[in-house]
Amino acid sequence: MDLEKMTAKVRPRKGWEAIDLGVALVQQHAISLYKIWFLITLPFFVVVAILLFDYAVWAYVAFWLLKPFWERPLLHFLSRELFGERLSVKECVKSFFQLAKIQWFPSITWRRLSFTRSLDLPIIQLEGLSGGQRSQRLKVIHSIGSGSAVWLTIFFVFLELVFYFAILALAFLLLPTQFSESLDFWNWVAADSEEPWAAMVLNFVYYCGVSIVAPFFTACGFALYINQRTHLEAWDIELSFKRLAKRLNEQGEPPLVRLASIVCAVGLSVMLLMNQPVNAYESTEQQNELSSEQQVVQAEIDQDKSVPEDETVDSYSIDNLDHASANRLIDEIMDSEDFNETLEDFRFERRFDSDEEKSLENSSSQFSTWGLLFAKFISFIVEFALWVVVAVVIIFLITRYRHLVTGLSPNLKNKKSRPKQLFGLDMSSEELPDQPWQVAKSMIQAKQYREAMSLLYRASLIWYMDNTDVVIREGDTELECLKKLKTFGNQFSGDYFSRLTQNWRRLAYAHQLPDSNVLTELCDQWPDAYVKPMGLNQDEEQTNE
Amino acid sequence: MRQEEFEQRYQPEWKAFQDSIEIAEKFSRRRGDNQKVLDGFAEHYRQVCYCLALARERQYSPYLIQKLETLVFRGHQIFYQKRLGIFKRIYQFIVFGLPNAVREQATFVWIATALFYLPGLIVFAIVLVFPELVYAVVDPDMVSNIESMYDPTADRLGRERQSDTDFMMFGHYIRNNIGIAFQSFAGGIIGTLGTQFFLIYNGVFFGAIDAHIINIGYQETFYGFVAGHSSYELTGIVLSGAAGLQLGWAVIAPGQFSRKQALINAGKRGMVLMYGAIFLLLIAAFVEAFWSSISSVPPTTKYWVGGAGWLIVILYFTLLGRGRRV
Amino acid sequence: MSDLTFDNNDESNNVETAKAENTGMNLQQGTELIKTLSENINKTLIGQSEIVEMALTCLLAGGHLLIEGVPGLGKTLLVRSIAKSFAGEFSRIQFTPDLMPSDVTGHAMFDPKSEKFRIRKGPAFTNLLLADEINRAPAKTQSALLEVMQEKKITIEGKSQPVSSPFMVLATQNPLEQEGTYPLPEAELDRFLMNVLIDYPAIEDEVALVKTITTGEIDDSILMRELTAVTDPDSIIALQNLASSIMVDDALFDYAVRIVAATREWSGVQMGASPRASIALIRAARALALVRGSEFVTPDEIKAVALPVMRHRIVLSAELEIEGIGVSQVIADILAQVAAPRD
Amino acid sequence: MLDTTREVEVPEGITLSLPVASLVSRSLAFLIDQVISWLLIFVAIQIFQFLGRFGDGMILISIFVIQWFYPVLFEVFYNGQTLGKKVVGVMVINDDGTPIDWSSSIVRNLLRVADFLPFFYAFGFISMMFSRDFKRLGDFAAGTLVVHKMEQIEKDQKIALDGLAPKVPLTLEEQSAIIGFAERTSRMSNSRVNELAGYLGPWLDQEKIKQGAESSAVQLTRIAKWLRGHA
Repeated sequence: MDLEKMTAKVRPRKGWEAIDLGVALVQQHAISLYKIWFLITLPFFVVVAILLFDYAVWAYVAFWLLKPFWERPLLHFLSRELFGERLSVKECVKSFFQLAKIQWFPSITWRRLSFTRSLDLPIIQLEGLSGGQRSQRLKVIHSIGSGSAVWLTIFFVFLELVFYFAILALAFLLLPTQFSESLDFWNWVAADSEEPWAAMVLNFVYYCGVSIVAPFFTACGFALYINQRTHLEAWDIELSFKRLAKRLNEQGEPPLVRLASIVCAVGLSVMLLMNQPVNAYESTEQQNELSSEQQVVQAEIDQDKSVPEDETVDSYSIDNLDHASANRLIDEIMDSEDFNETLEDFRFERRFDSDEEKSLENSSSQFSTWGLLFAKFISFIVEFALWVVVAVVIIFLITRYRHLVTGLSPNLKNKKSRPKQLFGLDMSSEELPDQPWQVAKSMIQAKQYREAMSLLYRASLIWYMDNTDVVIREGDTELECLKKLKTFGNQFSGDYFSRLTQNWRRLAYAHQLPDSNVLTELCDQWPDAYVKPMGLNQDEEQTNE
Repeated sequence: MRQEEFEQRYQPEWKAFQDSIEIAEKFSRRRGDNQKVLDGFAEHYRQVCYCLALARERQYSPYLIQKLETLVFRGHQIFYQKRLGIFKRIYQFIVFGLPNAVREQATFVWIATALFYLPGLIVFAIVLVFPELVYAVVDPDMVSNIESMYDPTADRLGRERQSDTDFMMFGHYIRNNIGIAFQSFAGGIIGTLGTQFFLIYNGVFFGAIDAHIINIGYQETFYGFVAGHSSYELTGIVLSGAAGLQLGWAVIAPGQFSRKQALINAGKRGMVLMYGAIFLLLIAAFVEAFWSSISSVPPTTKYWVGGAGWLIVILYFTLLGRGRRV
Repeated sequence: MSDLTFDNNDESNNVETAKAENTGMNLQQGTELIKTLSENINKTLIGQSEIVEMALTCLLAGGHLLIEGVPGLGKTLLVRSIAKSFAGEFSRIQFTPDLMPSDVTGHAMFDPKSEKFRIRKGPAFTNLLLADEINRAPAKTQSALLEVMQEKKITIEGKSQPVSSPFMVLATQNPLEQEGTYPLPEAELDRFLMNVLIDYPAIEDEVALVKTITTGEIDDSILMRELTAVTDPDSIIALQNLASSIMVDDALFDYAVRIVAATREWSGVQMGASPRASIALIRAARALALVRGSEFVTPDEIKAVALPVMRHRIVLSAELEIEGIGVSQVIADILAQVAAPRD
Repeated sequence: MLDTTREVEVPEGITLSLPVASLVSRSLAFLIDQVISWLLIFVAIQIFQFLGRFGDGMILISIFVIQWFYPVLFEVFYNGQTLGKKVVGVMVINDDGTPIDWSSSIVRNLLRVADFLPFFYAFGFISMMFSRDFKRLGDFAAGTLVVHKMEQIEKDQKIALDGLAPKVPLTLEEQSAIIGFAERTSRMSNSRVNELAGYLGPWLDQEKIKQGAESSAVQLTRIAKWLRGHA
């Protein structure tokens, strides 16, 4: 066994992930695997079918019973492939009889029904142990989680069944309609040994189903086995260590650790670090080294010894399906709702209208009266609510899309014209002094320039708001106010406001004070601009928005 | 930098990132949480990616790398999540997504329409002329079943149905019809064959039944019942058929894409139509259960409502959403 | 917009000019330079003066620009004109689904002669980078570009190299979210300072454009040839420094923050702008003030840049989008209702 | 090297290798989900059955919703995991590693119908068995992937030894192997541990090994400790 030749990535995988590698393995070698499988099983199937033509059930049983043998060449191929050794299909087929001899009797008797068959096969076939060693080995491998293996077996048995019925259903779907209608297909399918050829066809269908699944079953079991050993023996670590050793060797690297390292007083040995040494495994150490590599065909010598007698054959395997139970199963499936649904619901029809209503009506008689009343009440409310929803939706649609009909664009701007009393500043005219320019002037003398300008500016704005219909919104900036307002009043007030705004902006945002004479001028001119004259020309009010 | 220093230096950021991931991964989260997650998420995410790249480059221990890898993966899952709310998308979809999609994929919609209506019309005409041929198409049991359903003399339709019965039928129609639409869509994956089968089969079925109803003179009850929801239901079928055809066509003629990619693209486009089909069939189920079943409404009104339904459907698909972004 | 600036230009003479640190350029020189620049650019781009103004603003603010609009409206021309005007380098990347990150940033190549790796610089090593149809490239390529935008340097084979300075990315985005586009993650859009829509020019401008092209001129390339470099990259950097020294009153910081906060509480806005948007607002407003030749920022500049700065940073709720109320409408409403500072 | 991971390069230039889940684990998850939906339907029936026809309607609606949307809702809102997937530890993502969205999830779940044909997911099984990344038809159409969820690993167990610095720079894989060795000694037999450590014996401190003061395994464990950065 040369780990370095591994063709798959070995790492300890968790739980179900281990099985994935098996599927990937089959995908990679699908053609070879299926070739091997069919080269071995098809002749057998044909021979048995001819020999036991009148006893189809027995042909079936024979094939089913010998399944462990069919899987061995597949495993043989896979195990070699994993370590980089490619076997030809021919070689694998040739090795069939040799492989079949290993532990042949237990394999087709009590182990046949083992739920961990797929996981056990690699141990039996590849490790070639005997007697007690083998059973110990099985225990060790099972210890980490034969749960996956059990589920694997159940799953694949189920999968075989699925394919069995799937092939039948597919055949049914592909048959011409007249034929399938005239023929009671499921009776035909379920026909047991009365019609030997029909039974044999069914056997063949079963064979096809098994054929699809078998390589996967084998490979997944093998993958589980590999994963268990990776966990137990740290294959991945061995691999890396070997590579590291090789690298250090080649490069003539200095030792990995300082030679003169401080003597460590740690009295601990690795033993202390290890909580539970796996003793069971220890004894088999040596053989393992031989195991896969040498393909242990010689181990067949101890095959038949030491067969534990205590195991019993249970009837738990679904593999045991005979035709009678198949019939039952078919009936059940036929009756199940899901099945009916897929076949019957292929059309839009309302024949349920009458039937179902009636039947449901009957069944409803068992309900207590108050419950019924309550339900009626609720359903009335819910229906009412649904109608209300419909009405609301319709009204909404009409209002929303009336512009489609009337050709008008939706008037969404209505809501935006809002009263002007809101302002960033205190803007009510009551709070303003009667003669703002005088107050401003005195503020300038008190060197409160900013306040003075602010007062003048506010006073102007309020004048405009009191005397014009212009809407000034909260978000308007000084320039926007100016743009809106300068056409009101006369030429002079427009000019004045524009000068005021410029100076105010510079003061507010650039902290630049205008010349003091400019300031006084602005104060002096305020009454000229607003108080004195100017009957506001109402005709000019065309501007606002 | 030693790994320890590295860890110590970035640990708080990783922790913060992990915290915001955990908020985001929570099943139910409030609006405020979203903003909280989003703030600085991009920076944190990049930071962790950067740390991972560094850790790999410097060959820090596998534990650290795996930890960061997991963080990056989880962060990636959240970072590239589409945050558009579902209600917004439904709303957008109805108002302009669907009509635009239908117009974009007009070819398939028209083919589906033809597959559905043409055989139906032909069979309709044939059965009108040769009434007995209805049994060649429809199972005799079903014919008699339908006859009894729409028999004007039967009292079943004469009596007012109760709300709770309506409700039961509502549930039934939803489950039945939409389930069938799903199957019709999925059937397209075998080279449009499944979809073609559904469309033609249903078309023929409807055609035969219609003609038969006329032959035996039950028009009033039948059309009175059917008129209201026909527009939504039939259009729903056609849309699901168009989606299925598109899916199958991608398998047959993938064009310049790989077959797989073509299938993915067709699936995405087809889904838009499928949403539409579901939407229409929901309306149909509502109308059928709660409106069509009211027998006190005179047939003329029902015809008008039915006609209006067709008008709405046609206008909806021709007018709405033009010039909008999809 | 231009009519709002009437009072700035005529008075800039008697203002004491703001001087940027470390540069010899004062406001007056800067303003003149910008004026020459924009006139120069407007020679080729007729009727797009607003876009030009925004592009310049973005350049001076040191940000990146996201342009949306139907193809064929002179986006390439815009970038080339700007680049040529300051004698900067220019490159253009057409984003396609198969574009790889290294196609943007560059990669290391083995040189057999010297037996060394040579860094082959990608198109991102430039002054002005036009990233066309950025949303057509897969996320990882976008991400490479976004990285460059943020870091202003590119790491190849472990060596990080600064891109040229000034550096600006102008990315265009398909307005239609078609099949096969990869929308930029919302959190990444923050990296663009501004998002402008480029639209068809007004009719009279279009007429002028057609006239220019048909009378004697034949195509864009000739328009381009007429362009001359009016300045150099260093002056652009000086202008950027100048822009960052433009004065902003505290009330305006407050104003910017209030605007951004309002987007988060606005009904109909599903996701408001992040706090970083207010920083972007101030940055862009400073640059715009400079472009307009003012030495200080007023609320008007903030208002003017609010739409491009916030357009890509907020997500509207369904109702509004269906009603056809776009982001611009919502931002306009917000601006109208957030009180401007005016005390 | 054959492996069951899929490399996804995220936009930030990082490559993640995601372990793809094959049919066996997916079927188990499906089975659990199926049982849960049956339970939900059962509960719905219990709740609504006393409400007469209204209840019948509600039952039909809830069956419809559970049948078609139970997986979709969970996949979209619960990080790509239905309850069954959560138990098994798998999740659905888009092919490019991004989280699954509405349309992908709906497509992949609607196309269950196609996977179901001709009998109980036979097409789906065939597809999962023979396609790269173990996809069923719905996954192909939706462009999705089922992967084993990456778990946030907990702090590793402590090693009660002093760290020992390796003199030779080690590659990531080698570090990983040494640390893995230290962690897994407890699950291996003694002889196996010594055998493994023996491969590196020549490069360790020979003197101590000879003196019996420190076996190669202990030395390697100390190196592991150092590598983890807890020196």
